[in-house]
Order: sequence, then C-alpha cells, then structure tokens
Amino acid sequence: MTEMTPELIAEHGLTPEEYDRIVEALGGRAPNLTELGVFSVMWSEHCSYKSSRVWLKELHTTGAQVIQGPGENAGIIDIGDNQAVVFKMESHNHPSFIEPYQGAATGVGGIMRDVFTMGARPIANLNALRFGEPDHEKTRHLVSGVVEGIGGYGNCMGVPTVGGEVNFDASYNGNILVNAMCVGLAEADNIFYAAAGGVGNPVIYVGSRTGRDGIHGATMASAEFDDDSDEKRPTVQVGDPFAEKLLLEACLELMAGDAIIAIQDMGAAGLTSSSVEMADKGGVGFALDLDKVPQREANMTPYEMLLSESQERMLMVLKPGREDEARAIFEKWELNFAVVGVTTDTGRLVVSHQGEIVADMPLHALAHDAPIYERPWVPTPPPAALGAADVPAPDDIAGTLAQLVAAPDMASKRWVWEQYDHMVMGDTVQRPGGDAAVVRVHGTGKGLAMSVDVTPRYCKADPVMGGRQAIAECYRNITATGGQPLATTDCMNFGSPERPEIMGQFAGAVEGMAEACRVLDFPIVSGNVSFYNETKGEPILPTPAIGGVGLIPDIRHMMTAALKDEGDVLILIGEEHGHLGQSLYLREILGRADGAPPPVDLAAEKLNGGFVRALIWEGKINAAHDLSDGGLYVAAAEMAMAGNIGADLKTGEDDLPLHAALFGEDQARYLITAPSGGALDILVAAKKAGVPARLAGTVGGGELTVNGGLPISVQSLRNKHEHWLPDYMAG
Amino acid sequence: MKASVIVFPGSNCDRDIQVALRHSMGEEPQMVWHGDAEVPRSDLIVLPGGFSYGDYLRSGAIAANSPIMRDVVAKAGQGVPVLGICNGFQVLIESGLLPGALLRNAGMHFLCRDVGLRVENTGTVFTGHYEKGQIVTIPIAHHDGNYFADDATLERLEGEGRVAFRYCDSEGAAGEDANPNGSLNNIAGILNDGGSVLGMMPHPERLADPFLGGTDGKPMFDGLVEALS
Amino acid sequence: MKIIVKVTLKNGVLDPQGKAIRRALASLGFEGVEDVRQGKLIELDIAETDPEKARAAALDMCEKLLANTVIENYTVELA
Amino acid sequence: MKIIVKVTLKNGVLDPQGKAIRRALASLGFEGVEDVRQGKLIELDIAETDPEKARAAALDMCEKLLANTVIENYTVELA
Ligand SMILES: Nc1ncnc2c1ncn2[C@@H]1O[C@H](COP(=O)(O)OP(=O)(O)O)[C@@H](O)[C@H]1O
Ligand SMILES: [Mg+2]
Repeated sequence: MTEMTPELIAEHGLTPEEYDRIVEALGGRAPNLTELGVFSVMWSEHCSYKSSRVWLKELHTTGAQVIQGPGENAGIIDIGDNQAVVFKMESHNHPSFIEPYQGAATGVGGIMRDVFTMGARPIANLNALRFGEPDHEKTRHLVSGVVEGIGGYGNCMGVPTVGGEVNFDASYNGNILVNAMCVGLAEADNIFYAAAGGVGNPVIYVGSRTGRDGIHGATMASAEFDDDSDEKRPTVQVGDPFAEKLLLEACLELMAGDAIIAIQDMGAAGLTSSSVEMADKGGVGFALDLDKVPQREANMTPYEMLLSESQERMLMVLKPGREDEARAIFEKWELNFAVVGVTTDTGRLVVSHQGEIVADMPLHALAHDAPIYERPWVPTPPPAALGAADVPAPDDIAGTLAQLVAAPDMASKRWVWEQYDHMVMGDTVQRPGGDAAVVRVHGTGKGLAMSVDVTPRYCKADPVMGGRQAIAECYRNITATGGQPLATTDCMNFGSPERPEIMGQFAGAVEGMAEACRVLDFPIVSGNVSFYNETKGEPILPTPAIGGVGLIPDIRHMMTAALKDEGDVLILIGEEHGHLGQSLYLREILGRADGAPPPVDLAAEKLNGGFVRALIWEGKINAAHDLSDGGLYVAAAEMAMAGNIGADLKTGEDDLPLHAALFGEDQARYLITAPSGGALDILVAAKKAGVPARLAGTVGGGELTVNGGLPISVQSLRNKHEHWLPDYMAG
Repeated sequence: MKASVIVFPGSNCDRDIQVALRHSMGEEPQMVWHGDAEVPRSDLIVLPGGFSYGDYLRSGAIAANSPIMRDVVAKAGQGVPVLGICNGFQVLIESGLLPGALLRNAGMHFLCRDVGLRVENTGTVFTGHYEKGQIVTIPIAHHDGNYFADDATLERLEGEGRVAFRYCDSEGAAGEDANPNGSLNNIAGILNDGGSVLGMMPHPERLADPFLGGTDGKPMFDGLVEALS
Repeated sequence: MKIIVKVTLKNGVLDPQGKAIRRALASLGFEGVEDVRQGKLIELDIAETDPEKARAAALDMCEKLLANTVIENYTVELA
Repeated sequence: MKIIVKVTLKNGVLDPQGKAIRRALASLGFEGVEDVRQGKLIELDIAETDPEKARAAALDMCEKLLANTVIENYTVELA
C-alpha cells in the first residue's frame, strides 16, 4: 500500500491540517491512495467552495419567481404556464488556457449537462470570454481555439449560441477566462434533482466510456499556474459533442416517464463527485462496483476510474425494476448503460474493484467536512473620485468616437458569433449583437432575454460598486429588449483567495451583487467560483461575470437598439453627471485607469428600467439601448450603426464639458427613440414618474452629428467597428 | 401532400423543418427514424440539417450509409422529390444522388449568417414560387459547404440548368465578395438530372417566419405544397 | 492485425485545408513552402489474421465508407 | 523536397471520430473491427533541398502548427 508522505499529500493539494481531518473522518486510519484522491478532489476549492462559502451565503437568492436557487446542478425560475427556465454559468478557464479548443468545448458540454440533467432541453448558450492583450503572443491562438471550440460543441448539439462578451486585458495574458452559460426549458412539474433515495435501488452509469481523461482536472482548476503548467497537459479532456447530443436525447426520452429517482451529470471529479453528491443529498449510501464501469482503456486503476473526467457521462438512480425500460432507450441512442452499484443505508461510499473493497469513506465527511476557511481579507481602499476637469478633452471628438468603436473591447464581435450557429432551433428572435439576445419560448409568443455582463475595470477600482454595476448592467440590457429581468447566474473569477487583497475583492463584489440583486428583485439562482486565476503572482482583474434571464411576455413588443425611421426623436433617460473615472475613454484614449467607477444608484436603476420597459410594452418607442462603456456618444453610434441611419445628437442644458457629456459613463441610463408625435407624452410621463428624461436629438441622414456639428459618416464608423476583429485575427 | 423528414441521431434542424412544413402544409410531416428500413409513402422526403453522425470522417458520409438511405435512394429513383438542406445536402452528395463534393469552407470557419441567393431555376417543384433571377435572403450555418466538382460535371450542371441557387450580393452579382465559402461558380444549391432532387447549403426553413427576421424561405415550402398536393 | 489506410485528395481537387495550412505556415515565417495537401490516416485494428483477407476487407471499407472516391484516393498497408 | 507528416492522437486521448467510424463499419457489416483511430496526413512540398534542414524545418512546423502537441504525436518522413 502506498505510504502517505507529506509530498504525496501536498501533490494532492491538501495541507497537513486537511490531511489530519481526513484521518479523523476515517475513524483514525490513514487513507489509501484511492481514498486520498477522492478526498482531495471533494475537498478541492472547485468542489468544496472552502474559501468562498462563507461569502456566498450573503448573496440574494430568493424571490417569488425562484423554483430552485443555488445548491443544485442549475438554478430554476418560473415563467408561468407550467414552464420553467433552468440555467447556470460555469468557468473552464485553466483547461482552455492549456488547450483552447478542447477546454472551451468541454466547458460548453459540461454546462449543458448541468442543465439537461435537471430535465430541461437546452435552448440557448452564452459565453463570457476574456483574453490577454491583443499584442500578447498567445492571444490570437487562444481566441481562435476558444471560439472554434465553443462553436464546435454547441453547433453540433444544435443549441444556438446567442450571446456573450469578449474582452481583452493584459491581466488575462496568462489566465484567460472562458465562462459558459446554458439556458434550458423544462416543464415546471417535471424537474429532476440529484438527491438519491431509498435503499437497494440501482445506480446506473450512462453515456461514454471512462478513460484516463482529465485526472486531477478538479484540483488543477484550483491550482495557481506556474511556468511548468505545460507539464500538466496530458490531463486535457476531449469532448465528443455527438455523444452528448445522443445523451441529451436519451435522457430527455427517459425523463418523459417516471423511472428516475435521481440524476446527476459527471462533471468535475467525475464519478466521485456525482456519487457523493447524489448519495449525500439523499441521505443514503452508495456501493459501487468499478468492474461494471464501461472502460475505454485496459488496466485502469480504481484511482483513475474514480477521478477520471471523461466527458458525456451521467449517473442515475432508478426505481427498482425499471432498468430494462431505461436500457432500451439508451441502447436505441447507442450509448453505454451499466448498473454500477446500489443505494445502501450505510451512509458510506464503498467502492469495490476485482472483488476487493478499495475505498470505504463516510459520505457526510466527503461532502461537508472540507474545512471552511474564513480567509483574511482587506477591503479595497476606495479610489479618489476623478472630476471631469482632471480629464483632458480630446482634440478631435468625432475621431475619438471612431477610435472607441474600434477598440478591442468595443469592436463588433461578429467574427465570433458568426462561428456559432445562433439560429438553430428556429426561435432566435433577436440575434447576437444587441443588448440582450432573445429566444422565443417554443410554440408560444413569450420570449426570454439573456445577457452576460461585468466591467472588470470597475470591479478592480471598487469591487462593491463593480459588483453592483455588473448586476445593474445585466438588468438594463434585458430591459432594453423589453424583458422583465427575472434572475441571474454568476461566475466569480478571481485571483488567489490566500491573498487578503483578493479576498477583499471577492467580499466586496459579493456585497455589491447582493445589494443590487435584492433591490432589483433579480436574485442569483446558480453560479460558480473560479479562484487562483493568477500567474507568477499577477492576478486577473476581479471578474464576477453575471448572466441574466428575463421574460418578454409578448415578443411582438420586443425592442431592438437599431435606429429606425427618419424624423424619430432621441430621448435620454437618466441623470447626467459626466462621470469619467474608470471610463473607456480614460482607458483607451488616455491610457489611464484611475478614479472611482461610476456610482450605481439602485433605486434609479429600478425606476428608470421600469419606465423604459413600460414604454416598450405599450408600443410607444422604436428603439432602446442601454448606456454603458463609452457613454452617450458610443451608445448613439451603436444605434446608428445597427440601423444604418444617422442622427443628430443633442447634449443637455447643464454645463458639462462636451467630452464628459459624451463619454461619461453614468449609470441607470437608456437612449430611446420615439416617433416625433409621441415624444412629448413620454417626457410628460417621465416627469410624472420622477424619471429624468430629456430630448437628445433626431434620427436621420447618413451621418452622426453632435449639436449639428462634428459630422462623421455612419458607414465609416461601421467599417472601423466591423473590421478590427477580423483584421486582428487575420494578422 | 405527405412529407417525411428523416431524423438521423445527430440531426438538429429536424424540428425547424418540421415547423416550416407544418406552417405551409397545415398538417404534420412524418418524422422518420434513420434506423427504419423504409420511408412511408410520401410526396416529399426531406433530409434536414445538423451533424447526422457528428460529421465525423466526412460530413454526411456515415449517414449516407444508414439503412433508411437505401430506401431514400430507391424512392428518389422512382421520382419522389427529395430536398436536402445543409447536412442533408452533404448526405445527398455522399449517397451519390447529387454529384460533386462539399469541402471545408475556404475561410476554414463555421459560418452562420444571412446570405443573398439568386434563384437560377424556377422550373422545379421546389422553386416554383420564386421568380427567375429573384434575389432572396436565406441564412447559412455550416463548416463544409464549399461546393466542388470537376470541370466536366460543372459544365454539365451549368449547361443543364441544374444550379438552383447561387450566392450573390444585393444587386444579384455572383462575385467572389458574395461567396461565403469558396464554392465553385458561387453554387449554393444543385439539382439532379431530373430536377426532382435538390441539395442546398442555405436553410430556407430558418427564414420562413416574420419573427425570425424574414420570410424569403417560405415560398419554397408553399411552392412544394402547391406542386405536390 | 493492424492496417493503415491513407486517404488523400485526388489531383485537381481543391484542398482548402492544405491551402489554409500553407498560409498559416507562411505567416509563421516558414518560407519556401510550395504546396501543402492534407489527407487522413486511419488506423484499423481488426480481428482477421490472414493478411490477404485483411487487405481485401480494408479495401472494401475504403470503397464503402472510408474514402469518397469521387474526390479521394486511398492506399492500404498492413502494419 | 517532399515531406510527409503524420499526426496521430496520443494514447489514451479520446478519438470521437475513430469511435464513430468503428460503429459505422460495424453497421455496414464489417465484423471484427476492434479499434479505429483517425489521424492526419500532411504532405509538404518545400523548396529546401538539404534533407537535414528540411527535416528540422518540418519538425518545427509540427511543434508550432501542424500538431496539437497537447493531445497529438507526430512523425516526419522525407519522401
Ligand atoms: N458564485 C456562486 N453564486 C451562487 N451559487 C453558486 C456560486 N458558486 C456556486 N454556486 C452554486 O453551488 C452549487 C455547486 O456548484 P458547482 O460545484 O459549480 O456545481 P456543479 O457540481 O454542477 O459543477 C451550484 O448549485 C451552484 O449554482
Ligand atoms: Mg453539476
């Protein structure tokens, strides 16, 4: 038997104290190697949330619309008519850095399994991607591989990829972020959970065979990168989207009946974590026989089988006697089906292999006794506010606009989303490129608006405000399409939790998110934490990506950002302060990252958002766009480019410097258009509602002008906006 | 009209075509599993888009060898109209019902976007509701749509008017700029020699509903219903 | 018995993948790459132990599935 | 000078293509096909005439582009 040396323990990412807890959990005996492996993955940061758990409790996770909050494979919300939306976002950062195609592909595959394991058919995918500087030697290759991998998997599955974000920043040079979100649709009265039940029920393995893929993937995902990370390469998993498509159809077919007691995908830490979660949640034990596990390679050890992260696999507990019925379905779809164990009343996970018991561990300890760390943290010092007077104006305002719309973060991401099938399933009523994507609920007139958002530079400067802003921006994006924001999922990407400043960022972001979710009634129903995103001590920008879902009750009232008709009137909703701290203008044009991010007034977000949504539902406006990066001027340009029509933008009466009025990133704002005859009514209604609103110009012509001057042709803006990414990728 | 849609394990536009046919037909098409030996009596057989077998080996190659395809080939031989869209076109090529090959897109990427198409032949059951030379907008979504054929085949296709659709710009010009995937002669869809089998890379079923941004695909289904009822 | 099947594009058939590789090699600074063609290498492990029968089976597999003989050539080697 | 590069998946790496081909061969009635692995065959025509230099260049191309060394092995042969 393998001796438990300090080196072996450290290699498994366990501290000496954690090891002592394992011995204690085993009633005083040392674990064998297999057991050590199982404990190490279950107690890894990725599976146990040991550094984040104390903070995640602070999040706002409830609401009348919530059927299932955090704690299951995915969150679930009610959209009426016995329909439920099941969604979650998850990171696949480290695997994607090592092998961008397969890392991203298996990230997409994994998140889809989380959704269909609950009985939902995936109806849309989104992704939030962050890469290093465009000039960094690895960036182009990573962008290309990640985008192809996401497309390769989602396209083959026949699930439209409808939205996402792509940003570039030097802090991601050695740690890209690949966050994949999946949204599924289920019948509210036919949802499946992971909790196993009963004693003597068959435990069933379905899907692809087990190979030596990604062993230690879960611990790798929690390990900081160093210069030898290339050494970890053979742990890469390869995805088989065709197998997953079969698995999806077979699972949904079986789920139409009542044979399943519990079902859980095998994700990180594979067979181990799915067994532990199912048994623990159901308060039962599992006896597994590894000889029954379908294997791809000869001579696999119990350690390898238990920790393998081979993709496209699921574990189920069936009602006794229903095996044949289930087997017939999986065989029809040409998938493996094996009874690998039985539920017991021991409360233990007992694993046998070739007639011997190779592991025998208490489930409760595996699932719950990982140490919970209250890591030391220091709040991020509040940045000094930056007045407009401290920010030089550009010489050429219109030229600056042209630069901004072609900046890497702002340039059109068409090159990306054209590689995703964003129309399959025939319900994409608003394609990528707008504020939120909108997917019709099949066979109905309802639409789901979805968006992924966060502004990491705000989070770095002020994590609390950045956390609030991420939720608020997601809320606005959904609102701008006419959606009632319902709930969110998150993907919290941070550096090492062992550093107090990073824990301070995390704590701050959670605080800001929690407040915003509460005030906006936009709870978090699922999510994921990815720590240790740093290389050689350089952490990424704190990046709590937020994925939101909203409901458009009647898609005939769906709104888009494109300017429509000559003569329409522009109206700006929201207050103007010309806030330039941490703005895109500051970063892209002046190369500075100072000041406080714009304050987020949550009450104003709610009031202004509700006002705009009502206008949309009443059919009173023709276009709506939320204001974020680049402020009013960039927003107007985006609306003009989308509609291929110009506008004359008017600044307000107050005496803000022009560049602050145009590029300031004040929050809670929307730019909308209405037919000229309807504008007055809107202003009157706004006044009555206490919503700041003013006329902001007129639509028409082929140029964007400001107060009648500074002309720039919409076509030239479009050219710059559309060309940056394809040109960069071709370079 | 009775229509059958063949469902391969990795088909994923089967529901989309089902919806489009239902709208134009006013009744449900029959969904036929690839493992079946026979297609039920039909006035139209449709091979939908998707990744029939993961598109492994060559797109459409494994599907072309599935049990049902023997019967599809036989029925096509008897003159039953067959429409293959995207992966369905690839299957038709691999099964020998249409000539040539569909290679990897010249740009190497999967491409999903609206493209302009010029309708070249309106004398078929598929295209009767279009005007000759009409410019329509239909989406593509594929990785392997780069149509290739040897010179002799190409000459025959062109000479016999068997190019049904060509990629074009908004003016109808079929130049290189309007070619999304490198297809020879901007070919987007071709017919067999009897005009009863059509394979096309673009997806007419994706723009047959105003909520999806257009209806240029709908005349194909309306035309089929009129011609085959 | 192990069999190696090589499937290559016929002369005159456009090879978009080869072309893309050539372009990428050039942009990586590899000079003098005059042509690139990409084919497939398929390794089969088959139960048959008689070399002649194995070869015949492999040829048949190529005709029926592994190669598209409209555009591709193939060769079969016993390993 | 002509160079043949063979790129194959490393042992133990899942090969979805090979798996699908194997299943398709079985359904076509080919029995006893125990395993199928699919790799790439890349033929390069390069201007270089010195065999040693040509080989070195090809190896470099494999590392940088032709093979994904995370999951693939490669060999280089001068033809
Ligand atoms: N940042 C977070 N916010 C809210 N819920 C979270 C967060 N991180 C994780 N969760 C929830 O914790 C549970 C376990 O997460 P995870 O281990 O990522 O799920 P899975 O096992 O499906 O991969 C899930 O229900 C998830 O939604
Ligand atoms: Mg899960």
